[in-house]
Amino acid sequence: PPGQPEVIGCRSYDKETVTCWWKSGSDGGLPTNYTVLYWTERTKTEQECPDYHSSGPYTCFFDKAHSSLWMYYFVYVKATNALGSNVSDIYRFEIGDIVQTYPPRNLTLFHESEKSSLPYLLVTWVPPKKADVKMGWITLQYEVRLKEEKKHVWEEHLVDHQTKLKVFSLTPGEDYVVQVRCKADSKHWSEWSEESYIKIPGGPRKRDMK
Amino acid sequence: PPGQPEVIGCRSYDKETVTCWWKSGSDGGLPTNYTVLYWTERTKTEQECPDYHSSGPYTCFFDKAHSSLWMYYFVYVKATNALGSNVSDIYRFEIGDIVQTYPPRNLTLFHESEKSSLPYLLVTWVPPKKADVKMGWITLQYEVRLKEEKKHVWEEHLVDHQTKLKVFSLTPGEDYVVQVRCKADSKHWSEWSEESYIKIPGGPRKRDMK
Amino acid sequence: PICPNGGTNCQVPTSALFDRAVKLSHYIHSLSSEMFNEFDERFTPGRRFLAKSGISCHTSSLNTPEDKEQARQIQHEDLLNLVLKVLRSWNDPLVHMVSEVQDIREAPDTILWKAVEVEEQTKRLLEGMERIIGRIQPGDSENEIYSPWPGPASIPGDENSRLFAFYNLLHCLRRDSHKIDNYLKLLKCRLIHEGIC
Repeated sequence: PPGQPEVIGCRSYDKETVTCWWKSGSDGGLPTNYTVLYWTERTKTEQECPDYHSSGPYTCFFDKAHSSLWMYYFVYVKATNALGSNVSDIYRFEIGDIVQTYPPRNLTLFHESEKSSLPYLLVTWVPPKKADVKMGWITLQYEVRLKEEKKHVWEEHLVDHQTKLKVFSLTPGEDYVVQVRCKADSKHWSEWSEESYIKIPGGPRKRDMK
Repeated sequence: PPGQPEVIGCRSYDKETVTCWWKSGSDGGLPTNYTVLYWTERTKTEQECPDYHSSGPYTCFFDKAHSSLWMYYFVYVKATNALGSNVSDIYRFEIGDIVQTYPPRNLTLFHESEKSSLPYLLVTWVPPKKADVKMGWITLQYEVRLKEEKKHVWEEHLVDHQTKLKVFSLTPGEDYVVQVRCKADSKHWSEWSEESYIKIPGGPRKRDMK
Repeated sequence: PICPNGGTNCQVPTSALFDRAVKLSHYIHSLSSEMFNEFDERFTPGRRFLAKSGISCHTSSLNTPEDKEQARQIQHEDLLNLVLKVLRSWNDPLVHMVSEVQDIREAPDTILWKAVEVEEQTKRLLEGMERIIGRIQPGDSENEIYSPWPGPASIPGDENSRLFAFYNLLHCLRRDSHKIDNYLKLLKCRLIHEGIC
């Protein structure tokens, strides 16, 4: 019979819909059919995955109509071929546990040295797409990291709910790379945003360089 | 006859009682008598203001016994003197729509630079008097604003239900002024609290100052 | 499967159920207020809607607490069931509201989008309330009576009476959604935070 398939994990980008990923076991070269099945805390009867396609191959997508805020989901994969069938372990989740948003967007850097007694780097960003922050549905916490391009150690800063940060005392004349990520309802960090770069003005003039 | 009096407005500080303010029209120098009258959506019959004094002159106070949510009140003032009488326009309200609490109290500031990779200002406060937050009858949203004393632009932070806020990226060496206000059930903001001041430690060492 | 609470009967924590219910009720009420204010600004001037026979809500027969003292004295089971009844009473009117607003020529687009959103979120909140009640007082509240909606009280063909009926519905939705939001916040404090929020 086919090797044991596996539900790799499930994730909600917006605390409203859910995507699960799965993978097949060894199929011994035989044509094998895979079915994703689930039940919930309330409807004990088993149902088939409502949408195998929207999230790409080897996925199952639960849209708003099929996902609930109020109960646990139990998901597993069944592999069947001419020699028999095999089932994965059951993956259990409730939507609150699997919220992991997309990264924040529009990361912009601005070096301010006129308007302030102390020059600083102003880092700003906007919440990730699909994270309905205005309704308070998802509360986000942000973390910014930056380092000099040529160095390896990141400087990381947790900034609660703010969508901007002033960083003081950066080395004039150096190139910096900056990223930001966010955590929804203190569960899972998003991926880091794209990198942004800036050169901090000032620093030793070329002639002085030994 | 007397000039037309006016109901200026009505406000509930606690979502339980109501105060209305009114003013007289011109009385032509004649002794004029003012009566505040009201009816409600339920009790169609007109009644006189239950308490002209508790909230001060030219007011009408509806205590808990005379206040009920989710019901329209219709209030007007009648001025009468020897030459005749005149009535104000009718002021209509539901208590839920006129909730505007007192400002938050005990605003305290603490600059924290040890505990976290990035120094921050910890702002804390307590809910306004008369607002029964404990029982959940009123839920408050807060807004903190701060600025460098010498500047004009405020930086604002919305805070949901907590009574503290960490503010990052303040300019070392600068003096800041901070205020907080609150809103019940997303209706009307209270006035701003009293100002609090703090000097952020650090800043350019005297030697570097040009 | 082993559940976070160790057993095999996985359940979303009641505190999380209440958190989500309160966020939903707050959102539904703020949308309902916005819809009412937008409609009030657009259609009421000059129409003296309120001078008419006055406001009447199909849920007024439900004996809901009208002030803090009454709310404090009511048992939480009764208050939970009241919230459920009020929510159920709004199933049909919300369906009507969404179709009706599309026929009101000058209704701003924002009212339509909000009506659809309120209908959807109210269904979700109703599902949540059934979970919460099922958790707190297991017993069948399926066939609880609620306040059936008599349908739009407007005279066919009379535009003004139709607008007044819609105004009345929006007003009642704003009022009832505020009640639901209030009661849920009270219940959350009482049941989850032992009365000290």
